[in-house]
Amino acid sequence: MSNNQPQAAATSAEVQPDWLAAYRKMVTIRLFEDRVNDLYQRKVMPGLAHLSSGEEAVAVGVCSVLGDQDYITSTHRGHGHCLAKGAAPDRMFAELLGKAAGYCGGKGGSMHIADQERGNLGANAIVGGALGIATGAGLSIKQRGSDQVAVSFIGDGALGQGVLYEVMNMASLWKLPVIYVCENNLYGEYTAGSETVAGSPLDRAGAFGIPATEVDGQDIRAVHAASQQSVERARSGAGPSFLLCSTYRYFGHHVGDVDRGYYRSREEEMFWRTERDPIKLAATWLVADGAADQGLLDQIEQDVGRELDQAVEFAVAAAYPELDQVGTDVFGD
Amino acid sequence: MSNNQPQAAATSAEVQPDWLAAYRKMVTIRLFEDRVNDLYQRKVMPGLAHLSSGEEAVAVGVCSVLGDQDYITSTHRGHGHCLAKGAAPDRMFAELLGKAAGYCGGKGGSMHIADQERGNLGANAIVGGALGIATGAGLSIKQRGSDQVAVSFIGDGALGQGVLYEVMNMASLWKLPVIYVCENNLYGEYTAGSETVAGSPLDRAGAFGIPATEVDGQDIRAVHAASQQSVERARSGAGPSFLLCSTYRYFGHHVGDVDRGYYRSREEEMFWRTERDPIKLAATWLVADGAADQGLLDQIEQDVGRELDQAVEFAVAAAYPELDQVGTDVFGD
Amino acid sequence: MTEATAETQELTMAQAIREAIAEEMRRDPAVFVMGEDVAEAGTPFKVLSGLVEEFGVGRVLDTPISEPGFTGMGVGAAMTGRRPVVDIMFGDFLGLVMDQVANQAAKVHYMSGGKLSVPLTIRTTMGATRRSAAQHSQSLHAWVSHIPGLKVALPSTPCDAKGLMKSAIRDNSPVVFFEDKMNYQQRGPVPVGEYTIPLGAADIKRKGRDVTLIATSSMVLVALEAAELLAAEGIECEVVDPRTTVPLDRKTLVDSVRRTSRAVVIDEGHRSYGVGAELAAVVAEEAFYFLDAPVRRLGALDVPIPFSPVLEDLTVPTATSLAKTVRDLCGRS
Amino acid sequence: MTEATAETQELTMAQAIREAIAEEMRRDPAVFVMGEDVAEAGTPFKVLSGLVEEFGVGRVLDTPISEPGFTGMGVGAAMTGRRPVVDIMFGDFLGLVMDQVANQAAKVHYMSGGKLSVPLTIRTTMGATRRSAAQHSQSLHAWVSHIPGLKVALPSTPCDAKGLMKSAIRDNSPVVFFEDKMNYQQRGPVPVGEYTIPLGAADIKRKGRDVTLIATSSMVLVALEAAELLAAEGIECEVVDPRTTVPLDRKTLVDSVRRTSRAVVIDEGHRSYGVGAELAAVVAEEAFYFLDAPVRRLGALDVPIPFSPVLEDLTVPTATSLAKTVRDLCGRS
Ligand SMILES: Cc1ncc(C[n+]2csc(CCOP(=O)(O)OP(=O)(O)O)c2C)c(N)n1
Ligand SMILES: Cc1ncc(C[n+]2csc(CCOP(=O)(O)OP(=O)(O)O)c2C)c(N)n1
Ligand SMILES: [Mg+2]
Ligand SMILES: [Mg+2]
Repeated sequence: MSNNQPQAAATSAEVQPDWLAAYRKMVTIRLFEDRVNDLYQRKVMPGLAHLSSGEEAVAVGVCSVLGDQDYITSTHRGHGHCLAKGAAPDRMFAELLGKAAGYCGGKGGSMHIADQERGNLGANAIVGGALGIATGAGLSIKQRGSDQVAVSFIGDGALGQGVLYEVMNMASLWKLPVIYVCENNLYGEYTAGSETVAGSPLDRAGAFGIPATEVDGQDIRAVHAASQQSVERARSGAGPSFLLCSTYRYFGHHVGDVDRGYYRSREEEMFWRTERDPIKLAATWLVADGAADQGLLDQIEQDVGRELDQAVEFAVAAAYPELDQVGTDVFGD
Repeated sequence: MSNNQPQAAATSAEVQPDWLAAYRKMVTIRLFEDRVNDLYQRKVMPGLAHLSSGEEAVAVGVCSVLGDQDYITSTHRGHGHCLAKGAAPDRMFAELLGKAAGYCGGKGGSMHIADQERGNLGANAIVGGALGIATGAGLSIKQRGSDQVAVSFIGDGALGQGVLYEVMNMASLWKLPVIYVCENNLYGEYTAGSETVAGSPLDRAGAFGIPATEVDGQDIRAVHAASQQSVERARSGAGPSFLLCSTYRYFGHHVGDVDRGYYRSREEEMFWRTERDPIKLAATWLVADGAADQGLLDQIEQDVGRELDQAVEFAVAAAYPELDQVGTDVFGD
Repeated sequence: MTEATAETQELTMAQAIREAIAEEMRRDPAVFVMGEDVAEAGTPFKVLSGLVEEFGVGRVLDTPISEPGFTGMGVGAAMTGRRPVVDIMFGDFLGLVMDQVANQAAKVHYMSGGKLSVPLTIRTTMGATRRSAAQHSQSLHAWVSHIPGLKVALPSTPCDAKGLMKSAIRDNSPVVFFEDKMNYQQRGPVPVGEYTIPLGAADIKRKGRDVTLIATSSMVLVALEAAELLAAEGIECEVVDPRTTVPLDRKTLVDSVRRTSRAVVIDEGHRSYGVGAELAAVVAEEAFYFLDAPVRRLGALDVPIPFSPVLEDLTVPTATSLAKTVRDLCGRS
Repeated sequence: MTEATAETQELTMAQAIREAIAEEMRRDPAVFVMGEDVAEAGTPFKVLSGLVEEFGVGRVLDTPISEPGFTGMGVGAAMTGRRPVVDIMFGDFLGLVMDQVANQAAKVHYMSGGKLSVPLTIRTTMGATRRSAAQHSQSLHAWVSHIPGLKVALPSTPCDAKGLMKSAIRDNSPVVFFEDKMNYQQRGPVPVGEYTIPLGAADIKRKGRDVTLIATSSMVLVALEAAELLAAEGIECEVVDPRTTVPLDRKTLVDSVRRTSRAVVIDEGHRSYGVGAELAAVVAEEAFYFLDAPVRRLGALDVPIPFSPVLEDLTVPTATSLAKTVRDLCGRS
């Protein structure tokens, strides 16, 4: 188990997570993404990246009930999942800059970070592309008789991919310990989900015999509670579940998507940022519950910011891979 | 409109189909498939074929509300659909024997018969392979503003193919005039549907906002009534629907599947043949209703048998394609 | 080229493609566009900007992220009177639609004995060095070039792109049209007014007597750049662009090599089992008795495209690497 | 070949493959089989008969008809400690799984910088002349051979099939294993006891000095038959079987052609842009200065495979057509 997890092992439903650690993790994701955006704008980062700012509570809430031994699969918008599962920011930044010290030696980049030691089977640049992988990990768990679980993070856009229904069917038939976590941020690229999703996503999962729950993805407590239930169900051998988490991405589809008025309004963006921000919401009840005061929260933000600046420095200074690396790792050893 | 259709045009919901014509069509399918089996056993037919005996009421019931202008797509088990849509047995047999006089000049064979003049866009040897085609035909109809409909026949096995859910989603979003007719004959090849289908197929369609109905596929009146409703819905612009027709195939998965005790029992086969036979059931109420007497029904069977024997003779005597045909029709003209 | 005019305008490749599609949509009401983010967004590369404003959402359809589904629908719409232009955002996603493309689109005409046709255009992209990593950088034109029944275009200039796109849309076969992402902003002269370029006509982009460079898509630019370098050293390269891999204008390729006696093939697909292998095999066989040296091939390295810029840049042929190959071939190194 | 024994038994190709899988399942509990109708039915070709009886349904899994889904699950299971053997019933269905195969399985190891591995074997079929028409007769090994990260085996004899299958299952890369349907009942000597054949070692099936026939899969039998015919005429053919297209044993191929000075490549994929193009290009380039004549290629005609026997038989190379090509090449016609 990793110390980076808000809760080391979710063996008992009674254990309350370390909410301050969870808060810190959300802040880490937020400030991490700010730095990615900055690296892009300063043309230090090659290519593009899809920021998860605004969606922190889903990643952290779900991973708060997972241990290092549990698997996740992630998406093109995967930095949050990766951090929530316990990855180190310095090696992540290094990967984003294509450096040898990155998690994949610079070969994967933002859309393919994997962190095998913490069960992150990888971000994926194919929408829905990791659904088979996560479900297959579930099958592997069941065959091995272990009590791990596999979580597949997907966007609402992946509701369009037929493979989702294929693997949900098999996960349900074979009672695999898989949790499908759909981050419904209302858009797939530049098109609203209302134009691309007929019927009801919850009913879709239900029609395959999979319990499906709508979750307020901006409330880490709600995400935590729903994930807890799903994980217990999975570990008990009862099978898969589906969580539809409503959330919002603050930035554009990717860092270059700046003029986005044609598909969503400033007002809508402002509403989510001001009224539905997962970090602000958490801060409010942490303070109200007496778990923290504003000073402590500010301190966390400062500490995290400093750590991340160091991580960026590390990555910027890090070496590129040796050129002969282009030809290695093509085939398994 | 073709005279082969029990009902020429389904413009009014009030028009009752010509049940005797429908009966005759079912008998035609039954006796057609018997002859296919015979051609296989006598090694006259190259390759294999998937017989639809036992499933006649679905094909004929659905097509009884369609006109020549309406589209269907069919499956590997497609002879019944093709005949029900009005194709001529002689040219079908010719196709099955790989002769030039066949519907596809012998290039398609059993699994690819298409009959463009009667809107049959083709059988398909990929399970679920024609779902996109039928749904695209629906899109074409809508774009052209015509009042055609497109019917996609699929087997229960196609419930496993993700593309079904992709196209149902789009058909629902765009209110396309498409009817998905699932022939649930309890098996996909040698595996029971109960082992491969989680949850509820009806709910699956419903979750995409598509009205779904379970239909007794052995009762042609039930199939007719449900199809009538779906076609009206489609023609009125209200969108797609889904019919789950319970039925049974009497023969093996294909003509060579003779020893099938390991996946289904003789008793089960006998039950369907004796208690649930669509032709016997229709005969019973046709006689009871006074629409026919047994003598007339026997006469129909004899007439059809004679016609089909002539059709077989035609096909057996027909010429193979000229060898240069191997290189034609690769590209559109 | 038909109806070419002497007058030209400078357009980018993206503009030229948009013009071609817009002109064909004006000319033929059966032409429509469908794909992800093609309407208001005008695709992520903005190639289709403005089309939805002119033609409306009825002819520029934003789809869910359902490549197999909407490609299949393109096939069905094409079979029933429409001329769809289906957009597969990244060529890498061809993996999702190869069944629809290779088993359905490519074969319908042949299997139906020429009765049904599929006048479908599939636009997609190719090309690396955009720091997009392994799942967004592939050039997979070899897959479709291998399947009889498909035509395959790979324009290298704005002029060719426009003329070939118009021919593709008018063609009664399915055409897969590959656009190199790195070329979208490249400018070039485009004839004013109506013209088309036939599929299956290679173009000699530069005359030369010492060596033939057979280059596809963006590699034509690499070849022209190398030819410039080499001309300074007294080596005169002839640059031949097949423009379509299917149909392949073998004669123009072979005639050139017979004149020059030396050939290098440059293509951005992976080197092994790629399009370059066919082109090399054709000229090696048909110009055998004229060759002074073995036919050389340059292609992408046989590795997944790495993210790290220092590695990615090693994977794709460049003018420098090509010039070196040519010098070796001409005994000038 | 490792640990070969002198003693042999006569087995069919199907039996040899079954033995290989059964032995590996006994040897390593991580090996399991999944696919359609693989359990009680033992596949339509009965290749896997008996496995479920020995290993149980936990290790021989009948799946729904969900190729993309269960192939993806194979990838995920392989990444998490299992060694799945995934069954794709007909090679034609590869079109459904190319995303899982090419974008996921092939790239995971590289994209993760070597951290994750995919020890997955995909069994599938190839080969025409079974009167199965265009969607059940393709030989699509060119598609996967083109994708870096995949290994590709095409055994021609029962002995090779067993040894290569065992190596494939033990390999830590994804291996696509093509079985020619026409070869399943072909018998041949298979060593008694444990042995493997390495992936990447060509085999000289017959020695000869006049011309090299480079043949794959069932075309090896065609080549041997042609060699027999030609020997009677005094032309001594060397028949070289690459056995795997990736890795490709270029040296054995090229050395043979350097000795004989003439080469014909015979492969059952479509001729254009097929595996034969690569093999021909390799020897034409690397044996250039030894060649007395152009390298010839035989492959399937560039047409969808027609159903009609008289047409289908024209599409595939035969001993007669090959012998004629060889005679031409040797100036003996
Ligand atoms: C199969 C496939 N189709 C299209 C794309 C291009 N694409 C990348 S992200 C994206 C939108 C995904 O939307 P969603 O799943 O909601 O995730 P979000 O970006 O909103 O987090 C699209 C269409 C892709 N990567 N893969
Ligand atoms: C994509 C695909 N996978 C597998 C097959 C092999 N196959 C042919 S028919 C069949 C079973 C189909 O079952 P169902 O859809 O229920 O139709 P039925 O045969 O029962 O009429 C299978 C698996 C195929 N043709 N296509
Ligand atoms: Mg989204
Ligand atoms: Mg069935």
